[in-house]
Amino acid sequence: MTDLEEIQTFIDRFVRQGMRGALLPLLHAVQEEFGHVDPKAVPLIADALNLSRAEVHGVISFYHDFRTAAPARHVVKLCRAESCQSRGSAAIEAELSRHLGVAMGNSRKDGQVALEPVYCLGLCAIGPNALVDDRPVARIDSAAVERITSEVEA
Amino acid sequence: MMSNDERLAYMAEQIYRNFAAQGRDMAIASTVDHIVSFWDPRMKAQAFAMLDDPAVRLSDGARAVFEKLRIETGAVG
Amino acid sequence: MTRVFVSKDMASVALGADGLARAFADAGCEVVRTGSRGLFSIEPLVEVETDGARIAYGPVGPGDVAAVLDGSHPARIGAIEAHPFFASQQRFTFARCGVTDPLNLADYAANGGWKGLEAAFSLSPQEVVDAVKASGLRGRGGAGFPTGIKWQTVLDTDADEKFIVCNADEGDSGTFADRMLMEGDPYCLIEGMAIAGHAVGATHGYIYIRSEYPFAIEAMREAIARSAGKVAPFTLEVRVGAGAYVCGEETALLDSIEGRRGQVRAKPPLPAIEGLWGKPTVINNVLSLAAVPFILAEGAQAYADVGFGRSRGTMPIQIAGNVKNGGLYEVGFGVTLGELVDEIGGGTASGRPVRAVQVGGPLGAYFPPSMFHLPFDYEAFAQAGGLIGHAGITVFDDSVDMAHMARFAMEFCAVESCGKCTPCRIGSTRGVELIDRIVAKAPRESGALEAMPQIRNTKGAARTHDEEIDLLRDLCDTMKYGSLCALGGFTPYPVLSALDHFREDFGGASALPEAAE
Amino acid sequence: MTFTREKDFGTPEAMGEAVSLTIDGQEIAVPAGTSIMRAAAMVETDIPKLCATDSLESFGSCRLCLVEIEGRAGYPASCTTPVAPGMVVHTESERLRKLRRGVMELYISDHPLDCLTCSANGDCELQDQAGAVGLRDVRFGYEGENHLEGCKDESNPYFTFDPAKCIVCSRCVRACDETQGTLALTVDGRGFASKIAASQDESFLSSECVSCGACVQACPTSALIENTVIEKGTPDRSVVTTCAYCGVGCAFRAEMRGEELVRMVPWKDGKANHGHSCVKGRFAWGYAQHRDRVLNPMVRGAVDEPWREVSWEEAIAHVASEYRRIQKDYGTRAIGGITSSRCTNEETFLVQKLVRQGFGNNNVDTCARVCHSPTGYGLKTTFGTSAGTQDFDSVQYADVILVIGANPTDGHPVFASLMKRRLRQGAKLIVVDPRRIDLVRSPHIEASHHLPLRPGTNVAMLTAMAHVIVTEGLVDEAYVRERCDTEAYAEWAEFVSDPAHSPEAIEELTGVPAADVRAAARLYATGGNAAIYYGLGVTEHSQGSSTVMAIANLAMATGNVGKEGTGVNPLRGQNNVQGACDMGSFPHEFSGYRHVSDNAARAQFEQDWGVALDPEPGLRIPNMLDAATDGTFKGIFIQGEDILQSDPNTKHVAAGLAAMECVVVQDLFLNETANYAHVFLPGSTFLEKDGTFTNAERRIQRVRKVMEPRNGYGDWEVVQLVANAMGLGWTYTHPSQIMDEIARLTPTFAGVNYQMLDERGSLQWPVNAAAPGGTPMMHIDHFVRGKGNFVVTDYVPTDERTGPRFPLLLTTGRILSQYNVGAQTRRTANVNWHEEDRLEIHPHDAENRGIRDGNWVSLRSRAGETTLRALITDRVAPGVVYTTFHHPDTQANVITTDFSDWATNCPEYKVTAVQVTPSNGPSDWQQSYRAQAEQSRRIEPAEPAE
Repeated sequence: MTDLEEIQTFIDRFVRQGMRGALLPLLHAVQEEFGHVDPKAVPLIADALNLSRAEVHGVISFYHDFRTAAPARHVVKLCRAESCQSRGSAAIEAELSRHLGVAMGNSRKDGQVALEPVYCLGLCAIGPNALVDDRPVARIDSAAVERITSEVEA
Repeated sequence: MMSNDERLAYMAEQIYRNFAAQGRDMAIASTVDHIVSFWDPRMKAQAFAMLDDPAVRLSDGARAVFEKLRIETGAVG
Repeated sequence: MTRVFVSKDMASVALGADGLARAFADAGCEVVRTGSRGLFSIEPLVEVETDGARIAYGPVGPGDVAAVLDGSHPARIGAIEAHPFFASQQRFTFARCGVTDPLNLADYAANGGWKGLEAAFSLSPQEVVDAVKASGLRGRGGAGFPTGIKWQTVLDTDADEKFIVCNADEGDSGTFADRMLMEGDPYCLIEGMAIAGHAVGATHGYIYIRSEYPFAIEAMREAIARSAGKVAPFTLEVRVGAGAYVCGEETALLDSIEGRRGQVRAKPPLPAIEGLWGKPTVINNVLSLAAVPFILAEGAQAYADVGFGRSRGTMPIQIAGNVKNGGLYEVGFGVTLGELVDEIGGGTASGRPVRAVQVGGPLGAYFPPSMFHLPFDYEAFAQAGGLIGHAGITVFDDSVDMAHMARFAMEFCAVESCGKCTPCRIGSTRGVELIDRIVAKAPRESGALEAMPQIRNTKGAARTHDEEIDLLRDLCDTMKYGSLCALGGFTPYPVLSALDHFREDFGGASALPEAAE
Repeated sequence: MTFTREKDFGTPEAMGEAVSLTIDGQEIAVPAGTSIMRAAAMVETDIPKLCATDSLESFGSCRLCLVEIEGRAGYPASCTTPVAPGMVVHTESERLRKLRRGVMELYISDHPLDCLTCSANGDCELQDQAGAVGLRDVRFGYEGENHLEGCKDESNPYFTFDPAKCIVCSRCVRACDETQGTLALTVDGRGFASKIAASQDESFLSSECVSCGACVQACPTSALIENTVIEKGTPDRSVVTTCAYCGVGCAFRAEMRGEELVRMVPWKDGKANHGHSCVKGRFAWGYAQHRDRVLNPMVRGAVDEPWREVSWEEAIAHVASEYRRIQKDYGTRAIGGITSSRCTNEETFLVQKLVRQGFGNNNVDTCARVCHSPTGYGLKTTFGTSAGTQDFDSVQYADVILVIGANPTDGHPVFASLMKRRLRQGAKLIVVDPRRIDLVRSPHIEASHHLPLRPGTNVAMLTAMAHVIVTEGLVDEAYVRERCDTEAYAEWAEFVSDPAHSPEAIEELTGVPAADVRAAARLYATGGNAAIYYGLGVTEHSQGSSTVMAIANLAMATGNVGKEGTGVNPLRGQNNVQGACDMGSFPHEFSGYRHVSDNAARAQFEQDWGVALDPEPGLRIPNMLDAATDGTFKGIFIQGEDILQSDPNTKHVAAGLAAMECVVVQDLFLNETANYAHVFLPGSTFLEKDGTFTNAERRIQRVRKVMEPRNGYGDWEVVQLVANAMGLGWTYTHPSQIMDEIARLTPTFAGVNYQMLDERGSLQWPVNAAAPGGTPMMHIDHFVRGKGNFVVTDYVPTDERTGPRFPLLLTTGRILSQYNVGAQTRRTANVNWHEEDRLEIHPHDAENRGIRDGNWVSLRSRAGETTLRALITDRVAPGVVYTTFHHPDTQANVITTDFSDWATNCPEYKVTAVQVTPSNGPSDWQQSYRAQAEQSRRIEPAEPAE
């Protein structure tokens, strides 16, 4: 649970920019700074932007990017879209899931790694692709699965 | 809190003060008109009784108002 | 000191471009980072400046620095423009992409940059709109709506403030042109938006970029900061999506910028009349806006002369999926699907025969080779029961199971549905369940409920395989004609095209092993 | 009688000029902007719909209402497609039937199938539409993913949320946004997982929901449904009546099942509320059946004896004989009466007639004395009539809204929603109030200026604003020249221009920075149509009347009277406080605001009533209590008022009542005043009698009997019994006859009668030959008194001063869920929201007194002491504390002093010097009061022989 005062000062500084329709940029900034958007921060965000808590909660729950709980130490986002499927991403997904010991769309119990779906990274001619902690990795094959697994276990 | 006599005097003084911006004579006249419009006969009678009772302390505004009131309503007292 | 050029495009980096650049720097070269040329089979690519010309080598790795520098490396290509993949292109929008340093203002100006804006400033707003109309430019996002007419509506609607919104949500699988342009030539998009601002009287613009494009977000923010003086008083800001494909739909995108759930708005009112914060708003795709500088600089006619039928100008086509020469191929409309897949694309990367090609992203139809004669044109594809969309082509070899792809189309719709309208919210989930039953050759038994004596009216008997197929067609009919937007409305394209052209896969005989759910 | 549901046209009414089109071969013309759906409904073609309802903007999500339009591809939704000239629409075809069945098949594949035992059975749009589209089979089956496990939320006492019955049409979310303006609901998640959630997916009761019931009303299924419908079943008949709570005057359909009230649903054609409601009117009507209701008359010799239940005959005879005796012993003026602002116009008229015709004096007053009597005096003096100038709808044309001394979201919630809608369209807001009320800043609403002035300095602040307007040349000279008394204006302009009245000069006094005052004044003067709304925070001061006149001065100086979107609008507290004043409840005037000394007017009454009438003004309530302690006022008839709890200086009231020999109280429950009563006559609720209420915009609306009075008589019948026992020979058999008498005797009501009210739904007085259809807006081209009268309002500080013993200033107010003295709302589930009065205190003031949130504190003034629990908040400024008087056990009014408005004696509730200290238990007064109340409430049942 992040310290609420810290979040409050962060929100106040952000809102002072006077940005119009600031909710999504503020949620991105809060998640970037604190790792996720703590439900206890929702009343502070709602008050800062003069919205209702319901509105802020509705927005957070709509967009898949926003997390309401601390993320795993490493996040592997594997592309499940058609172009990567045509280059074998289904098999890679199964292999990676086995190696990492976590089913697609979940965080491992020990919080070390999360395997999340993403629908297209714009690397559609060099799939299967993934973002490993925001670093793009292309043409993933079994060797790449090994590399990624060792990298995220560190 | 205030006794009934004190309250009546206070009411008259308060009305007079709120008309004060019109100048003394106009304020007295306006206060008298106000009392005629809103005070019931017994309250007016009580005002006259207070005029005649030396023990009762009245501000000069209230006293002037009660005297003008007695003249205008032709009350015997 | 030798100057070399290495791309910093996200795809190039994913293929190791950073390592290559470091190696050349360690070898004492001056390394200029550029956008990607757009042919990924030859990346990582390096171009070495030798006596005034740029000689390309690729694909190469950090270990090949010496051989490249002394010119002996076998992967020598020579002048990249001569390479067959590039020679036959007509790069009006992507002319500078891969050539210039994306953030270098001088580089941009030296390569035709700002010519369009200066031309626009010399014209009245109406004249600029007329030029865009005359160019025949149509929405590159997928709807194909004439851009000039959209701008005219915004110009004609008076209001105290107006906005230019660039739809950079590019969520279709098989598309990356927007990403490449924003990373490779950001000033081109900025120039296009400034021209639009001048044309309709808008002083502020937003670029809504999907969160899955970190490189493009960074490039656009930096480019906006550096070019502020050039486009003042027009101002720009980037807004980042948050993982919602539906925000590629223009009204959901507006709701998202306004800080709301990305739910689709009913029309009317058209965004051109009541868009962002209720003000008249131009919403155009990256490629539509990026095509404008060329139109103003070279003249509308130069743009309109190229094309096919009512589709004028060039389309930056993205060849993707299981294809040998995947990349960005900007050419005038009219090129056929077969030329794109077999000749330019070089067939499959796996070497196996091409069995199907999806055109227009996850909501586009699948085309068998028998339809490769189709010319790349909005009307032609519409008549063939498909759509061009954002011009992404995804190639599949004969290992593909089209029933699985039909199921994926419904699954994708269910994952990305905004949940507002019934045909899409409930229909997509029922579609996945239904295709699973069809593929498993397990039509629905008589439900426990229907068997109860209290239920008198509903058909109690088990359903047949054909009845389930008919139900899938009915569901597609309800989604196609009932849905509020193209997400639910177009999901039937891949489903029905798979069902119509690859009926055999729905026999359930050779279903692909299911991905780990 | 079949239960007719109001027709739902699907989309709101549009205002454009006529557009003609063809629907299913029928040619029709409708205003431009009308949806195809509404156009079709206007010619009895009801296109299937589920997400559309005419109280909300079209949404286009269910996709049932698809139609075919010649020349246009696809199947557009008729709710979101406006009509166009020459359009040819087909609402029925095989294609459309197939598509609609397809949509319905999807809905029912994820919906419970227990229609026959569902609480919405027979009143569910999903059920209706499934029938309309002819659904016979759900080929997807019922085993797929669904929402059937969601558990019910029964946290709100009044309605239940069952997510399994939800079709995610978002009508509830949109109602909470567009109709109420609280935005407490949202859709949680997206796609198939979408579900309705309150605030952060929590229980309705703990969420931001204010329980107004708009979502329950908008919900097409039983996902959101009233608990009373779940218990009793759907209603079988409905009667349109008017709410008996605040001065907004919401019209409701009382939906009955035989004699039993099932639910109150706001009436779409209600001119004041347009189909909206708040928690009180919508749900808090259970008090009518509460066990505390006293149903039999009771008498006792002395107040320390227990009550004795008696027959009506014995009680009435006792009252008549006592009053005659007192008048014989102590004189004609020794008795008087108090009318109720909660009873009907007809009842208040009869009580003042009983006093004037029966008692032969003018000793009659009403609770308006303690709330808006300064409005009557101030507006009559400046404009010439004692009522607000606009109708509520006028706020929709306001560009600037100035709220002073009022908290509309708590006091007048349904009007506050209308005001919020206008503010969200871009109107600017100025709030002048010591507290940061919700309107200052709440979701989507933000005041451009909040002037948190010290309590009691209203006149100084308004005069300073006038100073800015006059000295900076912002006066509407042409308007003043043409419409106002230019001589009075000149005198006033010169007065306010004096530097002593500048914002800078009063900055220290009011505690508000001069720059803010100047900015607010400029915005008011130059911001376009500017409307002022004010409440008890203006009137309940020693200069209440001066403040009202200062407000009128501002409006006249800037030409903001007599056109839409402007005006001076008192937000009157109770449902019929306006009516009570109109009916002549004040001791100095007859109905229609004509002074008792006006010979012509008096002659009219004397001729009609056949008796000579007293030309001298009578006693006001405070004067009655003084006279009682003097021994010259011995008898009183109090209908539907609880002066012991609601009037200031409780000890003074108690002393006055104790000195009387025959206190008669007529009310629903044994209220606090009844502790000092000798006769208790049981009253009836607004559900049990016919009559009319007049709301704060002068709108007279019908109250209709929906059930027989549990106490046997409507209140007007009881007054007639008393009158006839005193020999007055009244012969009314129905309240409409009383209204005919009122119309006969009151020029501004000349054209009012029940038949007109039934035809038009409501009438805003004056209703006479000059304005047969009523007067929505007054003073259009000239003021009622002829020329607008500017009155110099000099700031005279109140004598209630803070000092070392009493360093803080107490101000009072009300809260949404409770009403006035809480007699009704305390006897409903509303106690869930506010079960005790709390003292709001600023963190600094609490800190240096060692007080933490929730602690018991002692609140003392020179008038008395009480204890209640603290609520620490920065809503109030340092040095200011705040509380409500809804609960008798806090006895908040033992604190308020006997200072009052100089012109009307409206008590100075809003300024009392107090001290707050931690306390350990109830004050002595509270203890002695409770003992007395317990002892006085004992009742001995009627003798068995009865």
